[in-house]
Amino acid sequence: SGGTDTASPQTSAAAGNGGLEKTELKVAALPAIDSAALFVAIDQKLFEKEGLKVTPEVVQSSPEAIPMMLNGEIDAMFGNYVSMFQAHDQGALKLRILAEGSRAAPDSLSIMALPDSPIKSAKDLEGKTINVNVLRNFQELALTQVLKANDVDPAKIKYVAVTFQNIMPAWQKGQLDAAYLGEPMVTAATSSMGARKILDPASGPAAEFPISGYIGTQEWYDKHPKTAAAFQRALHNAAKMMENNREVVANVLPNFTQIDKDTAATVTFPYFSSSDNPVRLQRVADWMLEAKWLTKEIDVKSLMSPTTSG
Amino acid sequence: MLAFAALFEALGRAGLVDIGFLPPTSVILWRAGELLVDPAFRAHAATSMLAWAIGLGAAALIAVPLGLLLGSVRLIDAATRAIVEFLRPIPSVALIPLVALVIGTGLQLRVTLVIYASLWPILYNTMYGLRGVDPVAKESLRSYGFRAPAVLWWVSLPSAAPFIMTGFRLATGVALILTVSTEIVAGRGEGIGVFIYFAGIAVPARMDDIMAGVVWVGLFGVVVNALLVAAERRLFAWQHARLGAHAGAPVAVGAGR
Amino acid sequence: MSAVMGRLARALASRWLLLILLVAAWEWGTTIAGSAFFPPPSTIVTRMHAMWFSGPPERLFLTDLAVENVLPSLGRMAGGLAGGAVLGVALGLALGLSAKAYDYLDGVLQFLRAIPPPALVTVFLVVFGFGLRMQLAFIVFSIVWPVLLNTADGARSVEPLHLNTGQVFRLSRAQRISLIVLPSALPKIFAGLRLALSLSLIVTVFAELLPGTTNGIGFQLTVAYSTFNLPAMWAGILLLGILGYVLNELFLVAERRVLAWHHSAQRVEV
Amino acid sequence: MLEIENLTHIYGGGGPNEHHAIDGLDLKVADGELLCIVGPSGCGKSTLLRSIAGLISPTGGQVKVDDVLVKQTPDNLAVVFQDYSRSLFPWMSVADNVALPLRRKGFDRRKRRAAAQEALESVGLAEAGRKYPFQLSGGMQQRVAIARALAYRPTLMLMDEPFGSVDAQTREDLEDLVLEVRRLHQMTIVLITHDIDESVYVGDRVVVLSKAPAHVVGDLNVALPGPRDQITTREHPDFVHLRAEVGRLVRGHTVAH
Amino acid sequence: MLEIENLTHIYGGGGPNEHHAIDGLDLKVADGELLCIVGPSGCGKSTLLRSIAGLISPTGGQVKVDDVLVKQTPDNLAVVFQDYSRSLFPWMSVADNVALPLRRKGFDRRKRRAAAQEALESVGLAEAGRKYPFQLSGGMQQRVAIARALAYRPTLMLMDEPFGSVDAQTREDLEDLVLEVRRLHQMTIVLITHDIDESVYVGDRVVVLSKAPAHVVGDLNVALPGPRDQITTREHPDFVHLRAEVGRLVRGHTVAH
Ligand SMILES: Nc1ncnc2c1ncn2[C@@H]1O[C@H](COP(=O)(O)OP(=O)(O)OP(=O)(O)O)[C@@H](O)[C@H]1O
Ligand SMILES: Nc1ncnc2c1ncn2[C@@H]1O[C@H](COP(=O)(O)OP(=O)(O)OP(=O)(O)O)[C@@H](O)[C@H]1O
Ligand SMILES: [Mg+2]
Ligand SMILES: [Mg+2]
Repeated sequence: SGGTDTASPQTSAAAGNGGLEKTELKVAALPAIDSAALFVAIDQKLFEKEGLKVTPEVVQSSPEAIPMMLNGEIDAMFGNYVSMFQAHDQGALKLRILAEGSRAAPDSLSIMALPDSPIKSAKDLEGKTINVNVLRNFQELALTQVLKANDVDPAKIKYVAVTFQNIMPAWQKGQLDAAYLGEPMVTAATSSMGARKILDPASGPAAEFPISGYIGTQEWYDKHPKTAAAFQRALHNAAKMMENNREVVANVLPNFTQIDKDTAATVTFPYFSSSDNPVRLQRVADWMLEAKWLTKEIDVKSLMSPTTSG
Repeated sequence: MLAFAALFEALGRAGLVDIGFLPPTSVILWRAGELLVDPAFRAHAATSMLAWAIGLGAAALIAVPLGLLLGSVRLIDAATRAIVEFLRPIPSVALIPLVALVIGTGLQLRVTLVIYASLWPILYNTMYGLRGVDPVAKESLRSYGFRAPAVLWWVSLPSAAPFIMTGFRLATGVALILTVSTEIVAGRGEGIGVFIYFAGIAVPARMDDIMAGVVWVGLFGVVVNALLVAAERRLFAWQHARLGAHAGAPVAVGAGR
Repeated sequence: MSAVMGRLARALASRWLLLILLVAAWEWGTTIAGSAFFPPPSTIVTRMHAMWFSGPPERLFLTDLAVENVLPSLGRMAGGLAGGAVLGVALGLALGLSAKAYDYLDGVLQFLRAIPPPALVTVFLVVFGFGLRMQLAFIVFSIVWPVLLNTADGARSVEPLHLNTGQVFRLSRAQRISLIVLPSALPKIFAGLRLALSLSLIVTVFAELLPGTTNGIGFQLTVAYSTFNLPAMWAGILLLGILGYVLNELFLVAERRVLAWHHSAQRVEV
Repeated sequence: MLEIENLTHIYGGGGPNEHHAIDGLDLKVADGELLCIVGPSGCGKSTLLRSIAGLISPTGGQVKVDDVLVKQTPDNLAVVFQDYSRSLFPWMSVADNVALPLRRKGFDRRKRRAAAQEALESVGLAEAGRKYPFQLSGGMQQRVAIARALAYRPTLMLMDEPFGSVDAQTREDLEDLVLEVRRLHQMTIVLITHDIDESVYVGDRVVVLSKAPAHVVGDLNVALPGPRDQITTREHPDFVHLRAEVGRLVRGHTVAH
Repeated sequence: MLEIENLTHIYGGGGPNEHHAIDGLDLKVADGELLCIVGPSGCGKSTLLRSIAGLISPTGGQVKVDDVLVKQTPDNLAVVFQDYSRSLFPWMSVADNVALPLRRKGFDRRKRRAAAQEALESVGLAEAGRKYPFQLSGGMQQRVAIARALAYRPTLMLMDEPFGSVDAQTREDLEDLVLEVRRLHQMTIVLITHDIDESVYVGDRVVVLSKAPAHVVGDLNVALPGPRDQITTREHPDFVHLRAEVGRLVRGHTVAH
């Protein structure tokens, strides 16, 4: 991935705003661990080094941020690819992926059963009810691939949408046979309820599958190419910092999630992408097409920018 | 009220419902007390109240004149009924993205949705209130040469006012629900709904926070209602006195409190 | 013949003209704007037809999707509305008539009335569990208020001389309530019911967003929006609007029959 | 036997519009007696009637019917209210209005209907049963109210200016009807009227009240030969004398302007 | 000049309760005349009055006031309704009730108040101004309705049994008041009454209506020497004669039971 602009962050900062079209950005983020890179970049002054001032806007779901982006309230947003590709496919949004965000790490997602549940293996999930946050989203997409790989018929799973705070009560009351959890709930369910892990939806064919990224509109990107590049660099640099340093992540989590320091120390983080890779992202689009969630093919590479960070 | 609280407490303590998911009253009230002195929560509350007040006020300003118009001019009612009845059942959740796109997501989003939802009770009570006006009273004024608008102002409106007020009291609750619900579904920044939302996504969910927030919303509703009932008693003293005039009829009590 | 045509034309003009004009403006505006979020009505109607009304004639043109989603929604709505209406009238009468009931209940009811149902989803879930029971409880809880408050208002403002008359002739309490209080309060109760009617549609949609729902108009609406299928979302909105209109017209027919005495005595033309 | 002892009624006690309506009124009405009450407008006649009917509780003194203190409405009592049009139920047909009180008597539907129709016929409204009250003229409504009371066959009937809105001929017919009904069914009747001739013609006794606060200023026995009839009775010298006497008493106690 | 030509009114035309109230009625009332209308109960007197006031539109024929066809209520007209208690506004004090129509005359607040107080005094209610209608007795309410019409100083006054609920003395006073006001302010008055003596005493002319559907069956000029007074006029032989004449006409046309 060769960059056209190889100037070091210091140089661009030194050159005033380095010819950036826009220096103050508002970015919508989600109150979830996946958004951490944005907050690390702010916390570690990585945006500042690029001459950017980024203000985060914590929203409750990514679809909600799209109208904000379209009417100019925000410049970019953090959102999951499945939603974004659907929006793009339906013409609600001319998508531009500014930077990759998070990928599923082993054990950061988990299909779990309560200790006394008869479900012991992936095969036992057939005919069972499992929750997802939102129907027809990345959770289903990934699990479908993993189930197929485990010789389970994905069509035999019943998905119900259950909002975050209601998963535990619904599960305990027996209205869910197995729970599809993400962090930090995986850790919490294991330690407090003795829940057993049945299957890792981010394994096998879906290992490391990309969940969310930083999204802008094509129009915005066309007007602000240099800003976009600077924004991407800062995020990639943040991801690099986070790779071997849990501490920087744990520090920022309480700022935008409901995860306190103690929990932050124990949860499994997703992978944060320090470079953009069209190949693995294309997989998501292809799976979606396979599931008929898209009406036509999406050439993901054409929506991405070259990685300019070192 | 106390019995209700006690019942709730007992349910929790008796283990009928899981304490983790539904904390007992004492815990909720304690938490509610703590929140009262928490400046962050007070800021949330202030933001919600602002949206509530603006939305409700605007709704009343729109709905009463509109109700008078639709309630008194049959032609306009007939011409607009299809549209009005078409708009009414559209849920505000479905409108959130559309309104957000057109007018943005800040205070204006909440206010718009509050107006949209709390308009109807005032509008309909105004329209139905007008129908209950004694025709002899209207004719009395008409016979002195007063034309329709004057009759509306001097007879229909005062006569329907108590029922319109009931509509307004209904609207205060609707507006409160809409404010907080919108915040829960799509709120950013501040607001009791935002507070409740974030309490909900904590692991494990902070049910005590949620319920304490709910308690404050509910209490706010109780206070507003009480103030309005007091206002009603002053404004419509004539009605209370008249209805209470023959009190002693065992059935006729409960009036005017 | 021409008189009939004339009448028809006038009815059309007074009742539908404005609507037709607005729809035309809507079509024109959305076509010009070309925003995916605001598809033109023609697109929406096409989508509605494809989704729900392109079924076989022997099933009244309803598609499987319609049978699986629209009918359950209507069922929930009807159930919730009936429950809410009965509860609202009963509580409203109690509150409007009895000082004791008022003292005991009013505080709690005013408290509950202000509570946003979405904040209580977990409570509903814990108490009622997934599914129909929770949804019905949710609908009833939301729509009972207009009926309740208006009934209480109506019960409180019964003409004192009517009550006196009932008392003088020593009617039993039940007779006084059913023969005097209820009929006098009926016009106001109807105002509450009319509010509750469209509210019940709205709340049904809300209830279908609740955890564990797998069908319904609201369910389809949410899925449509979360997958950015905007014409489908608009089709849902439009369907709700049309249902609301139709239900309201039916309601008005009923109201006109039940309140015939009121309308003529008040010299109201409806 | 109706006994009123030292009856006092003060409206709005303590308020700015406090009004002393009745002051230490004593009165006894024997069983089967037809007592007429006359008195200046606003003196407290209707108030007295409401006290007897147990619709208001006196602020002083007591009312006894058959030696039982009146707290609630006594059994077998009927009232024709002065404000007759408001005492009819607008949502019921005229026949249903008349039949309603008969539910108390445990009549079945058919019997109620027959009794209502009979009563309506007796007041000259044979054809009006299926109409609604608002479709009747004032005088017809008043007669419906009378028919309702008659159909009920009370033992004590209170009538507050029951013939005020009907024409002279109908009035005489109704007076005779009341006399007839009283004779047939042995009821005690208290009848308020402003028509002095009427009071003497129908009454066994005429009580004249003073201006407010009301107390008894005259109590005349009407010893006219029975059966009475509109022409001969009114020409009877005692009638002329009594009528002049009542007139003097009333005039002596009217507010002067 | 009030001209009624071939007036016909059918209520609920085509419906099951269709009622033919007035049938081809012709009547002329000269300016400054006081016309009394008598007729059996339910014959159509109030209907006639409502037609004159433009409150209902006749199903046939026409009403003209000063050569202008009545479609809306004519200017400078006042009506005292038979259903007086319903024609008062319960949310206004008695004084405000009386003063309200004067807004049409462009009176300022003070002038309205003074005029209202004066009118209340003239009907013997000097003290009642600050009360509310429900705090008054029936007869007092009726006098408030009269005061309201008098204060307005109309050129055409329509009165529907205006003295039905007051005592004999007050009634005479009010009759004289109406005569006095008519003389001072040159108004045309149409007065409906059931009291035959009254119709002859106050009227310049008495029109007798038939039973429904109403038409004119008698039209008598009352040529009694003026100014009239309660004692001498009523003893005048013409009075006695006229009164018998009207009585005969009324009785001849009442429904027989
Ligand atoms: N709204 C109505 N609908 C149908 N019929 C009506 C209506 N109003 C009045 N009537 C009928 O019209 C007739 C005349 O009524 P109106 O009130 O004019 O009588 P009236 O002469 O004033 O009698 P009264 O002396 O008893 O007041 C009555 O028989 C009555 O039943
Ligand atoms: N609810 C009330 N509050 C205050 N004062 C009242 C109330 N009801 C009646 N009064 C007053 O009590 C007095 C007596 O009223 P009541 O109705 O008994 O008179 P009445 O003798 O029936 O007169 P009328 O012949 O005019 O009907 C009146 O002066 C009236 O103003
Ligand atoms: Mg009275
Ligand atoms: Mg009349």
